[in-house]
Amino acid sequence: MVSSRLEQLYKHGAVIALVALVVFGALRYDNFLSLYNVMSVCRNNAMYALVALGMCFVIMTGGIDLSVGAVAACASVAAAKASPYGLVPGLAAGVGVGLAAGIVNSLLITRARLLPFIATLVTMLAADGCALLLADNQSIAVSYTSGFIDIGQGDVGPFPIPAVIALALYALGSLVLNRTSAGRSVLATGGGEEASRLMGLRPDTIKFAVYAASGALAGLAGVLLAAEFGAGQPTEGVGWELFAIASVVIGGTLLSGGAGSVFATLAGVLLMGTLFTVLNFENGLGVISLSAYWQSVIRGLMLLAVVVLQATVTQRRRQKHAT
Amino acid sequence: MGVLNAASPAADEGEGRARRTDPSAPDAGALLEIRGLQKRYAGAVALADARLRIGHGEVHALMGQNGAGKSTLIKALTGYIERDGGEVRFLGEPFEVHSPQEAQRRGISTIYQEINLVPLLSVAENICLGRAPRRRGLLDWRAMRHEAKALLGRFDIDIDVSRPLGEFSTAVQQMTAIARAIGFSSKLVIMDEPTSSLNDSEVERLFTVIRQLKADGVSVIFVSHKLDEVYAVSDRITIMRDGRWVHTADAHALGKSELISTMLGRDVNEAHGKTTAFTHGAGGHAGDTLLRVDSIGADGLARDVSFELRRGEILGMAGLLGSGRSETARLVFGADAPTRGSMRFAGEAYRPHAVADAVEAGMAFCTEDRKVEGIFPDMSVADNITICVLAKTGRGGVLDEQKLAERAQTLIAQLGIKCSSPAQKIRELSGGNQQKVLLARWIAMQPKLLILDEPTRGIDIGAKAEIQRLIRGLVDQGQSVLMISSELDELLEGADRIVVLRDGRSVANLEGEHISRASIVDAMAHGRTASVEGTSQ
Amino acid sequence: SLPKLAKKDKYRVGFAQSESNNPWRIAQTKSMRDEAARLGHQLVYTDAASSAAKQAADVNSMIAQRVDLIFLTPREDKPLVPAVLNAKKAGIPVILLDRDVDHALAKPGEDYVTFIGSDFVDEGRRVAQWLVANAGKRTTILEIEGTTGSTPANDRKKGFDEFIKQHPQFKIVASQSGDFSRDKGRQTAQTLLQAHPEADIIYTHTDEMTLGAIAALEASGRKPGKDVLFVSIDGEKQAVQAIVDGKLGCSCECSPMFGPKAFAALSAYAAGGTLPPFIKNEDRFYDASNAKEALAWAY
Amino acid sequence: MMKASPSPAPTRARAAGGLAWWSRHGALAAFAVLLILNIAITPHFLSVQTLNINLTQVCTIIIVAVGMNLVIATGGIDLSVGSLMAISGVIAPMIFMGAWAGAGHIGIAVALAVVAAVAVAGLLGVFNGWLVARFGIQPIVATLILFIAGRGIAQVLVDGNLQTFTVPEFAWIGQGALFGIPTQVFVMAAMVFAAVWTMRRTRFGRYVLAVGGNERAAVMAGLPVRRIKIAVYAVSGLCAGVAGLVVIAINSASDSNQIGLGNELDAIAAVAVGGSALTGGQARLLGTVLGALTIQLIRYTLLANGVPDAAALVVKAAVIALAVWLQQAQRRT
Ligand SMILES: Nc1ncnc2c1ncn2[C@@H]1O[C@H](COP(=O)(O)OP(=O)(O)OP(=O)(O)O)[C@@H](O)[C@H]1O
Ligand SMILES: Nc1ncnc2c1ncn2[C@@H]1O[C@H](COP(=O)(O)OP(=O)(O)OP(=O)(O)O)[C@@H](O)[C@H]1O
Ligand SMILES: [Mg+2]
Ligand SMILES: [Mg+2]
Repeated sequence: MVSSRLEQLYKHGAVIALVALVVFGALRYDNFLSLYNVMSVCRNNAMYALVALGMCFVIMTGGIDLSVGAVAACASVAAAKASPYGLVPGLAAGVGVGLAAGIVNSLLITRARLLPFIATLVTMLAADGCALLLADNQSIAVSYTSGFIDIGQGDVGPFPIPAVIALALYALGSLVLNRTSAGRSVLATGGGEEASRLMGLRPDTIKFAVYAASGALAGLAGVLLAAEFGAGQPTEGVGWELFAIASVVIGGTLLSGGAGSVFATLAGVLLMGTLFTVLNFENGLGVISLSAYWQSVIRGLMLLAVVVLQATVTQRRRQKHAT
Repeated sequence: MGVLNAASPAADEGEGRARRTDPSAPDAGALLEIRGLQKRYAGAVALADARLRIGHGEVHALMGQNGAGKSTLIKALTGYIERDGGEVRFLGEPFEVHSPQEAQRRGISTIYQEINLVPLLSVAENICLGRAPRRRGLLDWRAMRHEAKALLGRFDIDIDVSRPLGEFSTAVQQMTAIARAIGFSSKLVIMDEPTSSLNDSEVERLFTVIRQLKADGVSVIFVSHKLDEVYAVSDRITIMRDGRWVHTADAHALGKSELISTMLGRDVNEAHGKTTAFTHGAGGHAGDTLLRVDSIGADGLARDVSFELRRGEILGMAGLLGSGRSETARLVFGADAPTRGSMRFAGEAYRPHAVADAVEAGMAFCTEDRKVEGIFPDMSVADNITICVLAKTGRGGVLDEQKLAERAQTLIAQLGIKCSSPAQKIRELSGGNQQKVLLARWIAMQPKLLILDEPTRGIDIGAKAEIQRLIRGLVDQGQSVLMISSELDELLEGADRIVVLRDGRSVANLEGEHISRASIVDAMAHGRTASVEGTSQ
Repeated sequence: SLPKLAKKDKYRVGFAQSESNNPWRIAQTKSMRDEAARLGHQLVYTDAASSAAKQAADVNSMIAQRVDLIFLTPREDKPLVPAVLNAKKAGIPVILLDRDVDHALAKPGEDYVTFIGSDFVDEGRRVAQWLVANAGKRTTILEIEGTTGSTPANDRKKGFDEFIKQHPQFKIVASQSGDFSRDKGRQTAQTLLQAHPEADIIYTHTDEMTLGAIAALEASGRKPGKDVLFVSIDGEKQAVQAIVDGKLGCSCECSPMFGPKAFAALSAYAAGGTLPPFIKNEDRFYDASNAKEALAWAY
Repeated sequence: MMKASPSPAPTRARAAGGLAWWSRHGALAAFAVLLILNIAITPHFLSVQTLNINLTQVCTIIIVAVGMNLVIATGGIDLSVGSLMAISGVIAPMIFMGAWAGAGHIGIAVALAVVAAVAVAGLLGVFNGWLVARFGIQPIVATLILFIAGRGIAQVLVDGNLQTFTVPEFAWIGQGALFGIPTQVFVMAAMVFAAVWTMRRTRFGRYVLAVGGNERAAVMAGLPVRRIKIAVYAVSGLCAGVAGLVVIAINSASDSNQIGLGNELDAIAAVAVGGSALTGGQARLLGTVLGALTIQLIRYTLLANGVPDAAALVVKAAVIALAVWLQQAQRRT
């Protein structure tokens, strides 16, 4: 059946596109597949991957989290301030700040009953302000001697620690989603909140958990940001939320909630990251020199292509099983 | 349907009154006792003084007109909404829960009135979520699928339980909800109109299951507007009116007409022994062909359907669950695109690309799922009624508000819609009244052809009669109706002609004296008619 | 010790720009491109769109591409340090333009070749000096800052505020962000002027915001240069014109024309010379005395 | 994403009388409190000039929010408005300063520029609507595309360069005044009035609410759902186009990097504070105007009283949350 093949293609669309892009890069550019480049792409994208992982769960409940970027920035400042006391305090400070912000989101959404869009928009503004206040408008240097930076700059064998952390958390996320009732409840909540309440599930608890988790992951991303770049940066993190949303969507997770895949989201993140690298290498060839302006046009076009494909497939599916 | 007819109805009225019991008297042996339950909404008092007593292993029917407060009682009991007052004791202890989950934990599982499951999740998950089997802390998918299959098997349903629930028909979804509820080992199972989207044989299977539950000592509260079903399965009946308890009696001791008049609060004349209020049209006054459908079909359920519909007649469409009736209606109405066949409407070739084309041509379609495809929940009753005629009133897109208001008023009065004012939000109306609003919407359009998919689903006896009279009235004015119904009586007594679908194909077109219970059932089940040669194509 | 740069005719050099969302950055990029083209070098250009993290990633991809040398305009002084050190490890020399990195973490002449640029703190100070000398009887200052948290905003504020503090007759009555943009600058000026009508001096961190602020004052029916004295930084052409028109008091140039100096440093380094750790871009200073001639060369 | 229904779950029947009043007039109350606060603490607050400043500063947000409100009423959202403002703001000067300027009368060139710029923004709105209606793409994603690419297009058109101009005929839109009231305020008022009238008195208005209330029901009722959706995004695009022109007219400069930056969030916040549910089915346009004024007044208050930017963000967040929460408390009772 044509449509089911198309469906398969789309299910693994992000993966296929990623492989295609990598092959293209490897053939066209020298050093594209060099260990250095691959590892640095992995290291650089680890923090985006973490944010996207949280976003993926949030979106599966039918919600959205606009605050992740600002929260990560705020967490990076907190982590930097705590870094002289060592790795664990730094980690705890960053993740703690993220978790706290996530819980604020959770409370605004499940108790004050604000819509996720507004609740997290508000948290985004507040976290942005708090980051600047906490950092006194400066970037905050981390301690290079306490072992804190290893979490961002260290390696396990050839593998960058941030990438290892991200991969481990993705594996955990996939396990939770597919093999625990909490994970299935996330999908149920997204598929129909009232229905899942009537089914005796606890959508509010689930939502509380996913926003808290998203906050904590953003906090961890902030820790990596601080450790990787040696500074807590209150002004970084702008637009991360949109990057994450785009990755999740490219990974095929329905924005309306109720369905999604964790590893496809990772593929989405890597696809976006690799695209940036390819554009950089293309500029390096010297044939054309794309300005940042063209890069945003290209990113927009790629998103367009992916979602139109996605939509065509879902529409076909819907037509097939019209209720 | 054997079940329905075998049910013992009519006992003597006097006897019924003698057996009348008042649940407000304390009873130590009761499983559930509700006294003085109250619930107020901003606009209305939904429950004023609801009472109910359920014994162990009892099947208890809860009856009342649309808006009587049955669903509200159930929601307040199970913690879906907070109650304003009253006392509930379950297993002799005070029962105060704040969420359906809590109620479930304490032994009450509920199927709420509108199907409430998650369409994107698999059938298996919908059945098992919340108590899913685990191995080493992780979900055991195989055991889960197995359990779901077993539960559905009790209803003779054999489907791929790993497919998303949304891919299946309303009936399968309803069965899934029931399977989920009985899957919890509860002491009390509450079913709010579980049969409204099931056909007779499905209902029969459900009743078998209910009887099994009863044998296991589980009590069941059962809400239905269909008297035969109520008599077939329930031990006792409680009747509510305007949010109050009015009567409880043993089923076999309560006469049908007493039941009805207690429910409606007035005497009804059931003299002619009919179950519906349809009167046959003058017969033969039907005119020329309005709609001609030739072998239409699509990828889905409807595969090869042909029929003819004349001006000024009611064409009934019968068929088993999943026989493709709703899909056929959607094809005719342009909601889905047919991949084969052709249609003619009002003398012209008719090929709708969208619903708007069908509406333009003069068709209206009242769907079977009012919540999802019918109402605009946050709009007023009046706006819900007039939304389809806006294009015909006013000029250049500007509304003629006075005319619209009058129109809405008239229809509200005509259909006896129970609302505090035309400006009340439709979401605040009871299910049956919402259904009436939808009918009003389509009637307001004065379509040439009105397609009704289960038009009286979830509607109480009084209102049902009104609606059936109304439908006949339309036809008498020369409009045509295509009526899909799972209630054979409704078809038998209401339709001028009947087309029977089986497996997506029209297998019989019955007319005149060929219409009989036996011939329809035969065609539905076997694709042929026993008594006469079907005119199937 | 620093990586060496072989002597060649044509180099493949990276230029990791931090953003290009304002006229100054665009002029800087153009200057670099023009000079590279003039000398026949290949410029590998990336744009970090205002993100230090992306800029670091850009540097890493240049390292992967094995460019000969990297020009970097670090968006922030600390977060780009790891990228600079990575380049050193990979044997690629780095020259910093326009902003320096934190010397506690990376040292010129050791971790990177040199830093070519202006001193933002000094720019603020020079404007303050001019103001003290030319303010006349005016004393009440509104300050319109750049984007909160950005290095130039912090430094220009620091230089100006510290100098003004030594002259107690002056008072900064309000200091708020105008986000480096003309529109926001205008809105901030409007509001501050309304809340502090007694203010007679406005100091803004960039010319773009100054032009907005001047428009705000004019809209309220007052005369720039007469009722309120404006002082600013950047020295872009429109601002110089405003000086000529008498609307703007002074503007300290912050030249974006890095191309010639940057590539000169590259040749000198390839030739084996040791470069000073800081090559200062001499910023001109425009006021009524020289604005007319300056129109010819202002960018 | 916007579908999480405001859950009816725990209906607390007796909302305290005081709270009920506050919530019914949430935005109004917040606005009144801010006014009184300002009169008390902000120097030189009570003056016509203050009014003018606030009106001009809030103009573009209100114009954008009007279109946004219609989109939100259908259950959608439009993230692209800021980028569309940039495109419109970049195209207009290209026309009246570019090739067509010399051709004849400057007035004609300006008129052409205004029409073309707004039309392009409207067409891009149609594109958004097409993605949403034809492919059923979630509005937030569909408009994210132009949010990202749109500003890029604006920048590419002028290679990121600033365009400055001295064209009084055009600047009049942003700098002129009629009877002492800024021209742009009239533009804004006209657009608000037109939208209010449309939503109250026309078929289109009802259809918009119906589509937002229950889309599938709207389809089955034979409403032209696709066309309605395309129309609201087009309107939103047109509004953004007008707003873009107002911004560049005020500044006599067009900066592709800055025009409309972040305005989508302000507009959405204004709609939410104004009491329209983001889930669709409602369009409280006057509430939206009040919401925008409230947000503007917060900004003015903080700025005029010297609250540092960082702290201002936190306060702004808190006030928005409070105002929306109050509105929602009402909907729950
Ligand atoms: N959310 C609500 N807001 C206001 N009134 C409500 C609300 N829900 C129900 N009501 C009112 O409460 C009354 C009882 O409704 P309920 O749904 O319990 O009736 P029912 O007996 O189940 O009717 P049906 O047979 O039609 O399902 C009705 O008059 C209805 O209008
Ligand atoms: N007993 C059953 N076992 C498995 N699948 C069933 C069963 N009954 C129905 N189905 C499924 O239900 C769907 C029927 O859809 P449809 O709504 O078109 O039928 P219908 O004739 O309109 O019936 P109704 O509207 O009364 O539910 C099909 O997908 C069919 O596979
Ligand atoms: Mg009910
Ligand atoms: Mg059906």
